[in-house]
Amino acid sequence: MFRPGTGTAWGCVEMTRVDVARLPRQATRDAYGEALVAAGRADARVVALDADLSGSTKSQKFGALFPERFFNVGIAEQNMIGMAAGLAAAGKIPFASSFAIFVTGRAFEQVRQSVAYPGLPVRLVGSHSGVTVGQDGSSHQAIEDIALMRVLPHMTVLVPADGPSTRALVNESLSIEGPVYLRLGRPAVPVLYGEGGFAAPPFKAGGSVTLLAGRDATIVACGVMVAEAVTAAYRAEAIGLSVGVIDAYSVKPLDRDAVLAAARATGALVTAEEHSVIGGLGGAVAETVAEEYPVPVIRVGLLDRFGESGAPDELLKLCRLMADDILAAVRRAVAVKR
Amino acid sequence: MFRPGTGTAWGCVEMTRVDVARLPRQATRDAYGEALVAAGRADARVVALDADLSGSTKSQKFGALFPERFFNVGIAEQNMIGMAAGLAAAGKIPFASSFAIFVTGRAFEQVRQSVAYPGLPVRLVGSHSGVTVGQDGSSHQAIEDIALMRVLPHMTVLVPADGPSTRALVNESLSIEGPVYLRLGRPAVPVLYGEGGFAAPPFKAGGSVTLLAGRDATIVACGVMVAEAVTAAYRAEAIGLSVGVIDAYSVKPLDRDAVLAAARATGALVTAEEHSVIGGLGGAVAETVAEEYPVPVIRVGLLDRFGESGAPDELLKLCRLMADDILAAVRRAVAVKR
Amino acid sequence: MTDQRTKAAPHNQPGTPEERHARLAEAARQLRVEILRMTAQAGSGHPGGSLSSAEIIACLYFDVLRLDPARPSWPERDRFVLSKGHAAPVLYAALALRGFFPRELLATLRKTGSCLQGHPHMRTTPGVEVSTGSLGQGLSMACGLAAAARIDGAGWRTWCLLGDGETQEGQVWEAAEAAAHFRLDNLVALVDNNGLQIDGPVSQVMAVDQVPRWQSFGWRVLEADGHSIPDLLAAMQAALAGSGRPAVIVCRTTKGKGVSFMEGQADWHGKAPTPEQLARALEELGCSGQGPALPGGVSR
Amino acid sequence: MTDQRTKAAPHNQPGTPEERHARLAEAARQLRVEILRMTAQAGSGHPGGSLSSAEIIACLYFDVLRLDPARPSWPERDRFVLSKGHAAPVLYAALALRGFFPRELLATLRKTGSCLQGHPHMRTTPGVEVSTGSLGQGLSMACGLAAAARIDGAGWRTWCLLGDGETQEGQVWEAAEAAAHFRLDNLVALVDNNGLQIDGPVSQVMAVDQVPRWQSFGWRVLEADGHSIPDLLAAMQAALAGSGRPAVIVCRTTKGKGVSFMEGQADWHGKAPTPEQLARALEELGCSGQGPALPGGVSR
Ligand SMILES: Cc1ncc(C[n+]2csc(CCOP(=O)(O)OP(=O)(O)O)c2C)c(N)n1
Ligand SMILES: Cc1ncc(C[n+]2csc(CCOP(=O)(O)OP(=O)(O)O)c2C)c(N)n1
Ligand SMILES: [Mg+2]
Ligand SMILES: [Mg+2]
Repeated sequence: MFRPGTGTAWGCVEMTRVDVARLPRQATRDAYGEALVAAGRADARVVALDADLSGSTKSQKFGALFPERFFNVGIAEQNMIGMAAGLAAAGKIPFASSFAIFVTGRAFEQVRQSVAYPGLPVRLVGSHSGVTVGQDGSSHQAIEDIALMRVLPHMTVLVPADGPSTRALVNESLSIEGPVYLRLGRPAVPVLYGEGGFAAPPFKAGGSVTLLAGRDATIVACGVMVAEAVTAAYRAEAIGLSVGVIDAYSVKPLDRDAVLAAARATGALVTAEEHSVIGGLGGAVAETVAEEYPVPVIRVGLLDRFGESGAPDELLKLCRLMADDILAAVRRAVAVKR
Repeated sequence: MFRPGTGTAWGCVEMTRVDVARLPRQATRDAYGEALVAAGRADARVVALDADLSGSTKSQKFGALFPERFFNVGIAEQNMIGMAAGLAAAGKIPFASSFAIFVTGRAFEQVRQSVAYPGLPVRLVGSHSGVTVGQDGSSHQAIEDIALMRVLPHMTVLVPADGPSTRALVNESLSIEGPVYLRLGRPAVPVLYGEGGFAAPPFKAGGSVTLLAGRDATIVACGVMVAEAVTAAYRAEAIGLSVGVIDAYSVKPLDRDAVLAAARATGALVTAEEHSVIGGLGGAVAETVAEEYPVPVIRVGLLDRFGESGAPDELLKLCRLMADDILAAVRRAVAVKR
Repeated sequence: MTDQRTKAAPHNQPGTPEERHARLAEAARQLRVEILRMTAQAGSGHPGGSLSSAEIIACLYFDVLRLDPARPSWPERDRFVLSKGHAAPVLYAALALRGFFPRELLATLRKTGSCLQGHPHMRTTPGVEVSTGSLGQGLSMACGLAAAARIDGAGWRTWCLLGDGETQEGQVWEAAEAAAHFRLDNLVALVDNNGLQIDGPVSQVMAVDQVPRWQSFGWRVLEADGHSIPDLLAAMQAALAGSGRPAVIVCRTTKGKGVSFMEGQADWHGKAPTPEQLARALEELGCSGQGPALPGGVSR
Repeated sequence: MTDQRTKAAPHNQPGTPEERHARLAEAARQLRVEILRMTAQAGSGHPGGSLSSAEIIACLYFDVLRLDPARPSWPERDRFVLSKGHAAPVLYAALALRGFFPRELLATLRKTGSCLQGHPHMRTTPGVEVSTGSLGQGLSMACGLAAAARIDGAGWRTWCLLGDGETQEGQVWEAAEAAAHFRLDNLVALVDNNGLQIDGPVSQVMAVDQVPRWQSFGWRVLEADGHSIPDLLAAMQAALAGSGRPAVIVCRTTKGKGVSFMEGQADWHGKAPTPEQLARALEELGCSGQGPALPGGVSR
């Protein structure tokens, strides 16, 4: 069943619930691998680079199909970004992938100086973001990549929640002029958009999707946390709270209008991201509303701590990134509002 | 004349104005050079590292006095941070200095993995922060270093406004357990604390100094912007606004109590930093108040743009980082409040 | 090692060279057994590059390094940095068998709340000197450790094990340059030159010719068969000669060494054996799948 | 360069080898004059490393590179990357004298709002191919450019000038490794081996032995006297031979070359001459302090 995806029909009652737990699952990195191949087919300017993780980031298939347009630079992320900048300066559209912490962190200053400053159309692709990386532990779990990329001028930061939106955003990125950071995850996550889920709107830089409308509070989420946010909103009904959900897949530019409209309509916001509560989506939302329409913003995310080893599900629990944690934040936001 | 430095005597009338323009001037990097030598004398565990910029960061004098405890690693910032981590793991207290963009950006992931994750007592010293670097232009002007360091767990972020507070914080840093980022500037700036200025309180991680009390709004500033904030507050009187000023030299941990008290007392905040408006001090303040006591927060800083070449003063004007820009933000904050 | 040094080593055992070699070969075998059990139990992890390092780690932890498991932070201890942090299983096995922590803890590898993180972390695991896992950072930390010993006039040494793929990271060469420039001859690097990285053979992904490379950075380069105990011990002894230059031992190894179906397979870089595969592997290593290999291991 | 290539170069002039050399020596002299005027006028900047590159840049911009100042983004142009971005003055001087922008603009160097930023920026300055200033990043971008030409089967070449101190950055060696691995023989690196960095002699701060270093990374290494036009031209021609390997020209140079009181002085890395110093320097360079050196320069 398809449902209305976007809209600001505040207070409207949902017809049928999306049963998140029963949706099919796909990892955003897998969707990326498919979309990259499609982009490579559609546009000869598309080239791809990887740093010895092409099997994990799923750029491998592109490499197999277009070997002359694929560069595996080995374990050398800084050079990967520099080469991507050079390729872009010569008219190519490079997708440079690695684990999120390495593409944004190990090569931060290369991204800044060689890519963001001149505004070159490099697409930085960070797979394995957040604690759902799991057993590898802290060194491989990016919890600060959104903050790192968001502070760079000219940068677009996209954090898709599922496969279909990942595919749409890869495609959309082809027409974005400057650099783009695309944040992906390791585990299979619910396919939120499409059959049985929400209707997929056009995904674009600066956009967002209002999945559920609410009266008492709105959850602004991105990535894997969107599904948790939907679950939290449904659970909120049981305690008499009407809670909206926005999929803020475009963390930068943030959909200011949607966020401010939610602040005005519900008076309380909760943000949810698989990222530090510092400087990421939560920071973006707090900064935005503080400027125009101050309302409580309770940030759900890693509470200024590193991740650790463990099963992804257990880590989400341990780090308080579950639907119930979001729900607790909603209650707190509503309490601060009063 | 010495003046009361700390205190929350909201609404009290100041006796005598501090004439910021007439204060003696000293660059915070110069004060750092002195303090580093003093620390080296006081504690044999202190070692220093630099990456071919020891003349500019002022670690050179330490190197001349304690050659066996000084390592100039050449133009290799990543290795500098790794070596500092190793030295710290062996019980030393390393001060690793370079320009702010290189120490926090070029070596971001080294800081993250080798220093912040294990919480080693490395002192990262970034001179040449912000646009007052001047003529060298964007590639040498860190406008995102606060955001980068703030998002890291275990990290203390200190941004002194003048020489005396720099010296005090270097000394204080010797007793901080984990890693510390100390942000310094290139140009000579007013000596705010001491003779003719404000009374110097003890400076410590998590602290702040309430320089002026106000009724209508409070400016929370750090670094070179503290002096501008004081000037703005004085100018505000002329248009009938009573504006407080907090020197938030400890950006992380932020002095939550002071910020929330100011939010409660004045209902409107302005932040001022020589840094992007994204993710830095402004982000920290917006995140903090949104959680407990939402009030308007107008952020003065670089408006999501890179710096450029020019005279430091002209760049401060161009980038809207002057007292009058802060004053405009105060008016806006007060307007949003109403 | 000079006599004095080896005498001070709490683990050192009297005996003929042959006995010494046999003892270390047995230690390597036990490390392999633990690596396989541990990763199978965890359901993930990196057996390939752990297995290729087994003899190197056995020689270091059961002979060369001066350590006292009862005092993990004994100031005079030698320092070891596992720069190729994904090989944590071999390090954890060595630390457990040497008695730094109970062997049973190995079963908690990579589990939520375990002191045995997926990559080595100095704050959770006794005997782990620095935190690694992001490749290319360990040699810099080793330089810092060696520099600290130099400042203090201390006699302890720093050892650092790198992967061959890892040496593609520029930071490794920043560190190599610095170690030579600062004449850190109390530092020894070892390269587990197993010829494979994640995406395939190093020669195909991004070739690195180790020997001339390190030479051009001013290091003293030694070579060894990384699975030959006598070869490794000789190289380690030679590396400590102290000539004003840091030394590197380029160890020819086989990724997945000791388990026929893992040897030379890039695929076994980062996945755990199934219970059946574990049983086959343990059989090849001369022990049944059940129970501890040898009660208490070779720990003394 | 083959005949065909040089013929296509819009700036190429007929004449004997001697005339060609004299023309380029004069161009280098004029670049020096502009570097000094520009930095003196700006009151800051980097004369030392700009002066040491004058002959290298003269040979490239006035002979070797295929460029068309009227069409700065002509797709078939050769690409030049100034990895040692602080030497922007010598690049800006060459671009101005070649007619990419009016020579008068040089007086705006480093001023607020100028198209001539303190370090090269591709978005503000016609003829600047990529943005540099943070050391160690240019060779990677040059690799990317060369890879793009390879994909397109295009004949243009990529040149990249590095500082010797700059080669301490690990990223340089990541790029060097990649260029050799990908067999980018349409790429030529040049090292301005002037022996000085900011904090002193490279040999003292952090020694780098250029020739064996590049050799160990699989590059074809050529050497040249970086102030001898014939030497440089011969090396540049040899570098383009195209053997399946990238080539590097290690250029022996003197920092501050051409101005007696600046030569070999680390101190002149990053400060501008005073008006008096400018006058002395210009006199040494055979021109008075007033007015343009030669109306219109050598630009054709
Ligand atoms: C900076 C960084 N980039 C990428 C990775 C992901 N990674 C883990 S192991 C590995 C391959 C290592 O190959 P090698 O160094 O040869 O190790 P070995 O063969 O000994 O296992 C990679 C790319 C990482 N851990 N760190
Ligand atoms: C990554 C980085 N670190 C530090 C600097 C500051 N810096 C500018 S020039 C320079 C010295 C360069 O020496 P070298 O490469 O030998 O240049 P040359 O002698 O040719 O001027 C340094 C350290 C920088 N620009 N980039
Ligand atoms: Mg290997
Ligand atoms: Mg030089």
